[in-house]
Amino acid sequence: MNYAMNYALETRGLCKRFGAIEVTKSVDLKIEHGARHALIGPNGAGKTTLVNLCTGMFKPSSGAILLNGSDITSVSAQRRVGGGLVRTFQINTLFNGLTVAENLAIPVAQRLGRSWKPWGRSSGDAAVAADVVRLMDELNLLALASKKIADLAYGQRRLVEIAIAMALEPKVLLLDEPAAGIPNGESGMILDLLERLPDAMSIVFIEHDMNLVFRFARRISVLVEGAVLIEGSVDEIRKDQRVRDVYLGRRHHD
Amino acid sequence: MKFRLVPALLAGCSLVCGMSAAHADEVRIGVIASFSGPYSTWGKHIKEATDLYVAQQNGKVGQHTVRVIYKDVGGNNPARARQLAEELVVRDKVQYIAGLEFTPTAMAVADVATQARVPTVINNSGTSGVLARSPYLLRSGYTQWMVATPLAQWTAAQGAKRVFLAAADYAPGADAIAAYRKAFTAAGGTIVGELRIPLNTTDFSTYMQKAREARPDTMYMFMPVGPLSVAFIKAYVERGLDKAGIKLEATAETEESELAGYGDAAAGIVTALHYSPAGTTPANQQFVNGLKQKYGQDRIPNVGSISAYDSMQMIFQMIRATDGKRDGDKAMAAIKGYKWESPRGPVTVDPSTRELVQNVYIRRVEKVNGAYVNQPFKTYPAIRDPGTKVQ
Amino acid sequence: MSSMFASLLTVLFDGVAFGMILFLISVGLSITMGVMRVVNLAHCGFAMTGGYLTYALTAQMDLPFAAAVPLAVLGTMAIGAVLERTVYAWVYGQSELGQVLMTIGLTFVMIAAANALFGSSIQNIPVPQGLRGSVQAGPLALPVYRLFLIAVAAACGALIWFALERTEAGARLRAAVDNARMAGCIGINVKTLFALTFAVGCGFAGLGGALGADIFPLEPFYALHYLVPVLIVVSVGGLGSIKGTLAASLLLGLIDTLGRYYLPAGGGIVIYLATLLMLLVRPHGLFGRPA
Amino acid sequence: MNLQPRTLLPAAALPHYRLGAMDVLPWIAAIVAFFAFDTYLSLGAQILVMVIFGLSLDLALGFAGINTLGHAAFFGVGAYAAGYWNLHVSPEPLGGLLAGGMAAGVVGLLSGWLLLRTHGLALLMLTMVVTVLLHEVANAWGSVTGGADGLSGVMPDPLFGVFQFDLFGKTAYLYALGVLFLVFLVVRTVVNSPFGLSLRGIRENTRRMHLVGASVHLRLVAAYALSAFLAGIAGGLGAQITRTVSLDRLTFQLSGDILIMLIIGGVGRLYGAFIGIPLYMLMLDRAAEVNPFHWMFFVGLALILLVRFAPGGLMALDERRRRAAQEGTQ
Repeated sequence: MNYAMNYALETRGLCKRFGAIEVTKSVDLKIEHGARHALIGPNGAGKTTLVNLCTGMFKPSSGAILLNGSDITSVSAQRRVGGGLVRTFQINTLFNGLTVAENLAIPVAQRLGRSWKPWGRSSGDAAVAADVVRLMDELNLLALASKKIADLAYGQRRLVEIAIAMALEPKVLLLDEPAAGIPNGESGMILDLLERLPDAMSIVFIEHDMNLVFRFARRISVLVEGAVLIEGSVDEIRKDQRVRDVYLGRRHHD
Repeated sequence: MKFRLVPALLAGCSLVCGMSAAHADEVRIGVIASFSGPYSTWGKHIKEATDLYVAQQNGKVGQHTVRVIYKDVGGNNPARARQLAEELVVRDKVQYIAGLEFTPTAMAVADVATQARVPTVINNSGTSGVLARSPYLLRSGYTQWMVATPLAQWTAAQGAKRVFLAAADYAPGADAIAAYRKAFTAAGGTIVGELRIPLNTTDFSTYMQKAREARPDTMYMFMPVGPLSVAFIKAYVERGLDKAGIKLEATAETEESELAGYGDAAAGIVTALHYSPAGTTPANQQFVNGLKQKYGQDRIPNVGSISAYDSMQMIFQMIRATDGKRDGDKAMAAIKGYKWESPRGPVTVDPSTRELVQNVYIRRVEKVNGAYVNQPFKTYPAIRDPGTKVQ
Repeated sequence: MSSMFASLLTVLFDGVAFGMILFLISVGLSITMGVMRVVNLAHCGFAMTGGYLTYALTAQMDLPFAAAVPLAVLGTMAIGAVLERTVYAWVYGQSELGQVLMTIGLTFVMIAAANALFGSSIQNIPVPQGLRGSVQAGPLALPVYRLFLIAVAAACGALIWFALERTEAGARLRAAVDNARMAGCIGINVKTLFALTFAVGCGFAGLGGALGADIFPLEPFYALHYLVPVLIVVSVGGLGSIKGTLAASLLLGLIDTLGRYYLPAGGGIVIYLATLLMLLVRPHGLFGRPA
Repeated sequence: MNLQPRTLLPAAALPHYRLGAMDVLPWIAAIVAFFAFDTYLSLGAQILVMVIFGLSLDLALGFAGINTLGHAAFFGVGAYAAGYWNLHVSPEPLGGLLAGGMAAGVVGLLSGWLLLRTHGLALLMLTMVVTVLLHEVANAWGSVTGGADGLSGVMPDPLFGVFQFDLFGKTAYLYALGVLFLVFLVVRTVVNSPFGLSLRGIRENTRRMHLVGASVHLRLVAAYALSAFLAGIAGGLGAQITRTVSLDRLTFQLSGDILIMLIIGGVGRLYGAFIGIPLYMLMLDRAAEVNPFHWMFFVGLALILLVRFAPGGLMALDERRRRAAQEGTQ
């Protein structure tokens, strides 16, 4: 490999068709190590589809996906997680009948390779339990440890959604609208969390809340109708007329 | 709360146990039959005939009161049959067991009979050799060998040359086919084809096609009484095998309680069986009229009724012989060679095999007074089970 | 050679006739399971209801066959509608297991009721004279009653297809199948629609039970005996697909009949093996869509 | 950071089915029953066999969330294997039990590998088809299974060479109780373990489980095979106790029955089988004594009402009552 630099995550000419409809059109995305990269675009621009393609929930029609330089296009979704590629969901996808601590013990045990042990405590051993406690402590979830997900408030569930991903200690983390559905006043809670993520972790996130995007992102890709319209730094995007037209446009024309 | 429950239960139990220890002079008979489930017709017939016999004897053998305890096995469930037999012996302290409608349930009870030395009269099991399972087993029914052999002989005597055999694919079916084949070929006839039909069959037309292609002059069928028999015979008529001149022969399939379900399809079928409710002997009149008086005019006995009735005859004889005491060996010694005039005709318990030696009647389904019956027209007297010797 | 060909044709004819009765009994279940997503193990009980009603009307009340069958179908529909609004409504939101439990319980009640009302032995529905016997078609002797069954089932299939594809009510139903909540939002009265659909589904089952009694004899355990083949037809065909149910019925009817003819020893196994393979390859059935 | 994790976490956070007074209750009840109802031990032993069967189903259905209408397949295969072992290999009971378990476990492994890629209705139907298929095979394969007549004359040697299987069912009852205890320990250990937690994770959210990087299919197959193994033990035990094996051990109806009994008690609760199965079997036994012609009506009605008023089974009813009481005091 003679790349001067390989990317944490890269897509090359990624396409996805559902029947005759092309939802992803030759997307070339380059996510650097330690990136804070936002994917923005109007509804239906294909942002979530792109995340689904990267994490292996959809098979691409053509193109390639590279994780830390190696081709993972035909690797199963489950194996990609083992390679350090982890996502969260726009709609909470949690273990609803289990407690918060159990929700976190599952990914921690998985990461520490204890999840096949058919005896002993469900928390595995002291290492798993300690890690679960550390995570909950960091996210201020300790008080909720023994509550079942079904008994939590929406914002708290949103935190658990991200906490499960963090418990896997990913190299690349894809956040699909982490603040979705959270009232404006409470989105600070999510922002705090995002800002405390380790610097070495590469983060790609989809978000509609522009305040959040501009505060947290260092680079932004704008997706329109399945293709990347423009990619650049926060300032470049902020100034770009095309982005204003397409994405923020309506407000200006009113 | 929970702990107060336990002494209460204990007290309740001891009360029940105490009660069952009373009445030293009561002889108990356990009857295991299907009172629920798809085969509940069996249980109904068995219970009615049993109750009739006991009532006709005023519930007594000499000084001894007889009590019958019924247990519901709910179909062909050998595990439950064994459990019920154990309970009858252990809890109800019965001296005799009767009932049992299927070979597997009969076999499941066999070693309880041996262990507890309880004479057990199997009401219905068509397989030869079942009685070898325990020295305490008796059978008040018949075996497939017993009825299929005379039927094949009669068929050959009528000049039939080519017979097609169709039987349900389980042990009595295999016996029926083997018996018929042996007797018919011995009489110089040819078996032109043979079908073992799975028990889960619903549509028989394919098999009718096979039978038709073999161009027999007679088809002999064996199916369990019930939906399979009805569907088989209807398919036989619908396929026009009757019009093509292929005669149909059977054994118990055309029993009177089911005949209404056939409509006109069963008319003319020739069967061989150890009993016909249309028989005219005084013993049979007393039996048939007794049932009608007790349970209504529409009651017609079937193989289950006659078996249950005669099993009580055998058990009452054993009670007489032992003077009501629990002595399985003495009872068994007394029953061997026992002769009596049953509604089915003269019957003897074969001292060597413990099987019944009985008449077999060739019968034809005919309309009498507006309803179909199995009209007997020829008797093969004193048939011993040919299957027991063969094996 | 020609006689072999004639046998093959006869066997094929039997397979088609058997398949068409299966279709008649199963199609209602396919629609209701497709629309309401209820695992309805009591469906054969409705077929049995239709059969027993026809029996009661013909054999016990001496009505002619042609009048008794439609009345029995209407009666089954009424019973179906009442049950849909009561016991079935209780389990719409519940898990598949709750539905299994409730519908098995309902089946038990139906069996016990049939046993109490009509006894445990088989009841015969007398077929009118004109439908008995067989017609000669070349070398083949085709039973009139089976021809009649095929014709009725085909007509029912066509009727359902027309109602679903060409009528306003059918369009509403298809909308409700796709998305019940959305259908409710655009002003479709989902409750009434469901009750009506359920009743119609039961009606077809009742028709199958009444007309098919010659092949599936009528007795209280009918409701359980024929459940397995009916469930197989519905799942192989794909929930909610009329085309699929028809194809699966014919396919299974033919496989079963041909298997029994050419492989009598393994007669019972062939059909289940075929079902296993089909469902492994297409878990959602031949024409089903993933839920 | 020097946290003591276990002290920081409340016990309910990573709930571990701790042994308490309630856990002794079923076993005390079983032993009291042994002395108090010594003429009911045959029925008692059969109930214990079904409780083992129910526990095995709970592992697959309640904890791993595998919807199945085909668990009788494993019970039946275990029964036939143990029966065959007894007749043709060795009448020693423990070896026969293991043979039953192993045979069922292998069938579970193979069928699970094929079937567990599907879910929902397709899985329900496939498991049902496997059962009816095996039923047909058992029916056709007379030389091994005895066909429709089944296997009879199964005569296990005395247990441990000492305890004869007696007519009163004393040995059978205690034998079944011992096996039940061992099976209970296995199931309890597995569902409480990290593996058990991952099974519950699959039950709660299969999609997320994939994206936590867990091998969902492998885990389900492992749980299914273990569950099949335990069901096979139950089947083998039944064969030894009743000394017969018949086709009714391998029917769709038996799958339905065990499902009903387990759901009545409560699914995924470990003790659901201990409540639902004795209740249902005792009810059936009593109904058969009182009025067998109409028992189905009342059983059916009870099931419908149960679904209406106690959707999660009887144990859920108890849970709801406790929760309501808790909320009342707060």
